[in-house]
Amino acid sequence: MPDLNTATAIDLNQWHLKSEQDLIELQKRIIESTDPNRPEIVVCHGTGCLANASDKVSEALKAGLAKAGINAKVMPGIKKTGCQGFCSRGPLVLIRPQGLFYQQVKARDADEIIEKTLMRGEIVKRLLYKDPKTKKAIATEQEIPFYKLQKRVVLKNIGKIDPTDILDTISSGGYQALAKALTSMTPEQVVAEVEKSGLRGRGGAGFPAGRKWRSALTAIKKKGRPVYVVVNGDEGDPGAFMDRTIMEGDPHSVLEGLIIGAYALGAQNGYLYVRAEYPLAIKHLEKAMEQARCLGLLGENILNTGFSFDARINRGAGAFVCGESTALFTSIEGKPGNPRPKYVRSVEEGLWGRPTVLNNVETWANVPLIIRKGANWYSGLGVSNSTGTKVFSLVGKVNNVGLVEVPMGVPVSRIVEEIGGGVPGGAPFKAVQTGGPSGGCIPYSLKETPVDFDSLTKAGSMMGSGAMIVMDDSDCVVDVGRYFLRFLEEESCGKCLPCRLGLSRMREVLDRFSQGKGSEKEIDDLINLSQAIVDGALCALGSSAPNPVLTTIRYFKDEYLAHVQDQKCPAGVCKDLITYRIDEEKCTGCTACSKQCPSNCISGEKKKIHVIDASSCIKCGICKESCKFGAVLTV
Amino acid sequence: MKITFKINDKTVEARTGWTVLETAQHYGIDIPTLCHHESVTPSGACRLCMVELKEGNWSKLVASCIYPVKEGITIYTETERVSNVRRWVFEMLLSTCPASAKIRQMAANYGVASTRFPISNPDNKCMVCGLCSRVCEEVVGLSAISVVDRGVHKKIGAPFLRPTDVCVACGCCVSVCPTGAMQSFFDQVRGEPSMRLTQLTRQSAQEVKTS
Amino acid sequence: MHQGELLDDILDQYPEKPEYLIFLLQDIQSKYGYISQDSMGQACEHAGVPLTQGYSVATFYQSFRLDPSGEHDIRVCMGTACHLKGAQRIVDDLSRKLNIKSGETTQDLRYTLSTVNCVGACALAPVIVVDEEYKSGMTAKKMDKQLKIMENELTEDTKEQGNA
Amino acid sequence: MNYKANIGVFLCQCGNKIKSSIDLEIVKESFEKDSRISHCEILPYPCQTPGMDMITGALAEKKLNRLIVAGCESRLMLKKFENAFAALELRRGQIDIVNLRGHVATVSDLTPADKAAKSIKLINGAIAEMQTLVPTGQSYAQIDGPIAILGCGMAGISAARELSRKKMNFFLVLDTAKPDRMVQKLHHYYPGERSYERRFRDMVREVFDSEYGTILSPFRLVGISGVTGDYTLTLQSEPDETIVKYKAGAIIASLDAEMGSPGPQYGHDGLSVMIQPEMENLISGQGAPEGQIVFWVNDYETGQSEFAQLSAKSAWKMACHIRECSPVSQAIILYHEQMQVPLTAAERAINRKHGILWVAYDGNLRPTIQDGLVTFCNLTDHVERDLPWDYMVLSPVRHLNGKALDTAKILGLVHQEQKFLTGHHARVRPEMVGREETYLAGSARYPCDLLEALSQGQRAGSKTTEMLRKSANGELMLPRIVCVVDPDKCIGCGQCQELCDCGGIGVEEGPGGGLPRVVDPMVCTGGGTCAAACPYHALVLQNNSNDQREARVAALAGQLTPDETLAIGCVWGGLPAADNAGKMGLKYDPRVHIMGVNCIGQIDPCVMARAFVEGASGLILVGCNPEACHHSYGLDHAWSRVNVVKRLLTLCGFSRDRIALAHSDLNHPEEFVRTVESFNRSVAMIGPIERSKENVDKLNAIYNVIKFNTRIRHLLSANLRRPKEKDYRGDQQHALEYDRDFTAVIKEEFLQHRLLTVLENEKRPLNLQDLVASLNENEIRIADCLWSLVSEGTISMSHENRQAVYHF
Repeated sequence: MPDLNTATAIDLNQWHLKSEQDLIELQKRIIESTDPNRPEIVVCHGTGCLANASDKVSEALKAGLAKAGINAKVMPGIKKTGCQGFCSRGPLVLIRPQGLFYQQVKARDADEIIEKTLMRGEIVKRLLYKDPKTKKAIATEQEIPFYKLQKRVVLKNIGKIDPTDILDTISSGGYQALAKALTSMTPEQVVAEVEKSGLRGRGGAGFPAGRKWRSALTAIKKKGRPVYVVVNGDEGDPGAFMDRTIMEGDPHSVLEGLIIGAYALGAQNGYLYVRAEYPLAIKHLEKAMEQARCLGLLGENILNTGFSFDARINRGAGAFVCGESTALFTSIEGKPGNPRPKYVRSVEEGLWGRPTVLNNVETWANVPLIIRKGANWYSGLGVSNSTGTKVFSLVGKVNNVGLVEVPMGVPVSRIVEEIGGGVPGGAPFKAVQTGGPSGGCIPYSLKETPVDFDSLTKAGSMMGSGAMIVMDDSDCVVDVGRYFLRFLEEESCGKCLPCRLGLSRMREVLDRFSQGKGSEKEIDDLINLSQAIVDGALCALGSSAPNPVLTTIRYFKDEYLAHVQDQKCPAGVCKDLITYRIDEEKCTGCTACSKQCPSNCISGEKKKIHVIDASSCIKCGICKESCKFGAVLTV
Repeated sequence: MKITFKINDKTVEARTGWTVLETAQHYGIDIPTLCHHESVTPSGACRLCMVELKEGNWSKLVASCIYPVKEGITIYTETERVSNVRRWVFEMLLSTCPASAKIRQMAANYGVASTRFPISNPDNKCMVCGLCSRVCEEVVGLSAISVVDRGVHKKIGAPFLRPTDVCVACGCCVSVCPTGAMQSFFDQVRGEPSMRLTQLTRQSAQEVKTS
Repeated sequence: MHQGELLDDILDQYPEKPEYLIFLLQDIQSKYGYISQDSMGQACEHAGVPLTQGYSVATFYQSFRLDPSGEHDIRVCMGTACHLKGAQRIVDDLSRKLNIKSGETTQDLRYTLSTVNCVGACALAPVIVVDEEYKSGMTAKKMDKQLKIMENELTEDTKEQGNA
Repeated sequence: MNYKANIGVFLCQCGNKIKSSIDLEIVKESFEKDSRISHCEILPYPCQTPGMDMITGALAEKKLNRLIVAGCESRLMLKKFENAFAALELRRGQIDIVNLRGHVATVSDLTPADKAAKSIKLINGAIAEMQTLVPTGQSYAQIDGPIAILGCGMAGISAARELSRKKMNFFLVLDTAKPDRMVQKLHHYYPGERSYERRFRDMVREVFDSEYGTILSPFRLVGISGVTGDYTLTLQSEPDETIVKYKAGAIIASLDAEMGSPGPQYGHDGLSVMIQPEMENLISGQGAPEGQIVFWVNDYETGQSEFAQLSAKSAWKMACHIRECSPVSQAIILYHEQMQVPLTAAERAINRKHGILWVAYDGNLRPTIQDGLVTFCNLTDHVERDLPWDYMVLSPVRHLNGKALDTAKILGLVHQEQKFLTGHHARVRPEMVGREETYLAGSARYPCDLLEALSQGQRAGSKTTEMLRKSANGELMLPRIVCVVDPDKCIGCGQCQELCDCGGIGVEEGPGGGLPRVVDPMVCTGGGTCAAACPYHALVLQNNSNDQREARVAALAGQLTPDETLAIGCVWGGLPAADNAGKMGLKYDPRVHIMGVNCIGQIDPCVMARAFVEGASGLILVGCNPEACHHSYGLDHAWSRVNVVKRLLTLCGFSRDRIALAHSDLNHPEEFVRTVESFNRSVAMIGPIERSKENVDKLNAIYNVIKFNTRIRHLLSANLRRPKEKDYRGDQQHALEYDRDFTAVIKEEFLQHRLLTVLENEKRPLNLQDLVASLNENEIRIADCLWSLVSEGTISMSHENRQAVYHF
């Protein structure tokens, strides 16, 4: 075996693993070869941080290190990881071994970090995270409430490892579950273990993964092989990005899960269907597969056990409906992603009419954990009917935007208020939208609802893929309903009438509500129509589409009535029911608003109070956005 | 293989491979359909043929044109839930395809005479059920037209929405169209008869001009 | 007419099977920015499917374009988080400034404006993607700056006269 | 496979649609008693799985080999039945669908019993046709031998490479065997494609080195014979003119259009004012020129505006190359205001980088070339400007001539001289593929750029490979409805070959007439006008023969009451129009009885005559729109045939209006309704034909003469419109003269025929007076006719009682 101590770049081809022992040996060598005390700068290269120029930060750090002339032996390594989760604070930089957590780092801070922290061991105080409530600076990641209150299992490696380097994954125990399954478990035992763990699909409906695999086995007995395993990485729910993060930050976990699944079902071919909007995820997965092939973890005769399996990446082409299983299959087959009009389960007749097991990214990523640590450990997490942890993307009007992993069953308030730090400004949240366009709203009054599959469904919402969008008083439920309906009418495949026409009609009704037209009776009609769509639609997209509207009517009927009866939008969002006005007390006459106004309806000289001419105002809202003093009001 | 089950409390006997709709029609039970035609595989698009499937206290709606018969199931074709879907679908159709006499007549038969929804295009007849494209593909074997675009913008069209030389003007699409929409659209697919032979010349010339 | 270069490089990568149609179209799209009628014909031919299927696929999926796209591609994220933070305002503002609707390309083929359903960068809301680069926290003012940068880039090396 | 018909009839209730309107029980009762029918059953929906299951049961139980379903549109449903029962050996032709719903149920207000009676008539027609059917087995095409690539242009090389990669044997017929010459051709035919040279060189090398290919050079094509899968090419060696023959399984024609100069009026001298290929040559020889180079895209001026963008793109590519190699040079492209600049966004950026100027001029004024200057009218201010040049590059004039044209002619591809080869092709029609470039590639088809030509070639290669693979696997089914020639009857007159629009008829071997014809089943489209035109009935459309049609017409006409009429519609026009009329519930005269044929041109005139013999008092043929005929000129041919029947009817004293030709668009069923209503009215005004013995004899005579008189049949066929005749002037140049001549011939032949019939029937010698009496004809004409028959030796004359008597 090659000497790892001298080889910085390891030629993977020399490491074709032939047994479980080889894998453990490799892991041991990697760990041995790294000095635990050697400093390391971990720069988050998740999409959020990248958009805030974290790539420039790492470049600056690299250049700075070269300039500083640090001794090669203690020369800190720079590691580019996937998303560390705390996106609203990006770009994030972690300094090891101290575990210092710097946030909102700019490229120009690089020299200071090198000089103070790395050379002198000091802390750059201004880059630390400050608790918004206590105003105290917190130095390390573990102490920050956002991280402290989470239970990171699936996300454990993300933000710690370099996703483009398989050795990093292996050093943290990657592929050991696969080795275990292949060498010491029968396919039957693997399925039984997944069944026992109680793992439910993380994609939306929460169908127990073990039961799905079991029925696939039954179907295979009847129909024979080939059988396919498919990763659903078409994460279409707006506001959800946990699958993206997993694929970008720890692609091997998905791949490992998929190979284990393939082994359990005897599949030789797998597909990873990834959204086209996620180019980085595709890149990392491709690289991961290539490296796994080199190491003999994918392809012919995996780990010399005689089991062969290979997978292919299918890029999505921009269609939300392809997250629906049968639509995804038609898409892989090269056709428009129309769901199939068949009352046959995909485990019996899926891709190319063959038995197929489709799970989403997060579900597959859970599989290696279950195999490695055992079903009992896994079912110990979470609550009885919903085991394990779930990753949520916490976005919207909340202080700490980012990815959050918690055990199933924790209450909504814990996630939003404690981990998320509540709504900016400190007011209580108005509602939390979960489950994306297929889910619903959880109002503040139900904030103690435990987050698990069944409780959310009972509250009229659903788990969905795990997007949690926090809304505050400035968000209008009618507008949110319209937003989701507009989204779905564009994204509906348009095949069945209730979905194609019904959703447009529903949206038209809401449009009228937002203009102050309509009546209470129409709200009842809307509920009726929703029921018809739920009953009549061809696929899950249509039959869950009315959920956002139904739950908002359920919990916020007052607000609907305010629109149709009083012609008022309490949140100040619906254009037709509001006017823009400048608060004379707050206006400083900075002219920022009048410069930007596209219809030139704001008059006022410098340093004098400005006035909006309501007759020519087009209500674009740019004035409100550009005012730094909050002087533009909506009435 | 024989399969026995119930439709509207009447026991019927079917065989493997039959659908609920076919069985019902075989026994003279009427279920409304628009997108169903015997010559092509069913697509379950119009959702008018929804029936209620009951099992104990639990029930769900299924599209009868694609639901395979199963031993011992209980089907009801006229329940409140079924007619709620039907009524709304008819109302949607009346607002989308106001010009189609066939739809007006069918809706009236099921007690829907008017729609609560606004009418956007009073001349429209097409409900985009895709029968025409399925016939073109499955019966004629040509695929001159297909369903293009998606969601609310879904429509029937030949590639690039202009007359296509693949079309042989057999008119099968016109014959199956349940709403009569294809009659007016047909000329946009087959193009001018005098131009048909030289379609390719035209096409190449047009491409040279437009690219 | 053809899209400038031979499609061989793309076609040769994939076996002649219908399942590769979307791959082919994606590659053509990413190479040329759009799918011309002719290359669509070739892709369909290669995959062994009727032209109608290619056209249906290209119109069904949002990422395909059938008209030449502009030199700069501006995509506005319409995810829920962005919506709550005013994404619609950004779209309206841009279409006013560029004088095109979403999904269109300016006449001089310089800008293409489109919307996209959530790019998964919700923490940066409202976010736009300009030529694959994410721009966070967009406002009308920031947009002005961005447009100015692109405008300068374009005029810098322009020496052409006439009516091209 | 000539097995006896065992017919099953299934009556469709179509839910309630037919059941409520037609009394199907009456229909069923009638057929249950019928000995020709083995099984008759009423089903709610024969076309759905339950119905299909029932039919399958009956088919197996009663061993039925013909199936008639009385339901709805055959066009829509036939395929489903064929697919469902293919395993039971029921093939095309053995299943017939009668449209009761569209032709009976919905179109009139008759009582259910009356509608049942009409249904019975229509179904009886179908039964008669089924009984006459002689079904054939399924045969498969055999294609083997190498693929010939002719007239090798760029596309040919591309096709050859594709074939080589797919391991198919091929041979290239080239005028040069030197790879370098091929590369020169590239620059000549596709100027501006310099960047492709290296790849093209590789491509040529790959083809020339291929173990699957043979290069035949220098050779040219002089003749071709045989049918698909078995062609024989006659090639002539260029230097010594020796003739060689090669066998080929398939042919790919790859031809390029010629690039010519627009002439000295554009200042063309080939030195400083040149066309694009010449500039390309110059660059090859001396490198990129220095100075100001103006590309004038003058295609609008030379009348080829459709290629302006093509030329502009070539010019732009050359300009880019020049700017790259010689930065001191300036490149300007001068173009007509109406042309759009063919650059994409990315290319515009490149254009900016190279600083190539695009100048549009006002198209109302033609730019003038002077020495070192070109003067044009500026578009924006309409001021005249001068543009100096060191080199002036013009667009080439593209046209087809030389070897490409010769090859195309031999292959039968040329439609119009001086034009490109787009359009409809005969011999090169591939297997069920509508796009002819599958076989014909290159810019001769239609001027295109290099990449298009190469991809056409590649497609041709892969399609051909596909076809050969299918053939090798025995999957290449021959169509069941195609013409076959009976060599015993064929005298080799060649009428059919001239009339055939699909190019499926050839001669057995060698050139010249007088040899038996042979049909290429891969090419035959089953139109059948050739069969109807054969004077000797030597051509038979198998599984859809003239006998079948005649039997159906006879059966239908035989059941008609005197006031009822018969309509025959083609499946592209009349029949679907009737179907759609039924679907829309349009009401029309219920006395019309409709049957369908594949093309109105396949109706032999004897079939028309037979209708009157059997009892019809009116017959209308409804075809499709003349421009829309799927078999070229089916309607024109029917027109000529109907005219002959009209002449004969007049001759016998019947009204010409009893037979009529009409056309109908399937999308306008209301027009179809008007057509049949108006025809029925005019027939009603004439009244029924009195079925006296004399009239019946006359009608029989019409039938016999049109069926068996080869002189009339020859004359008729000779005057049918030929597939390539674009400007058809009705019949002949001198219409009246022609009509008089033709009528005279008909009169003469008709009289002869009647004379012979009388003589034959009487079986005794007759004198002139007897004949005049029995024929009711002019004495002198009869005498003339007798004289010529006697001198021919057909009859003999003797004397009885000093009177001349005539007998066989």
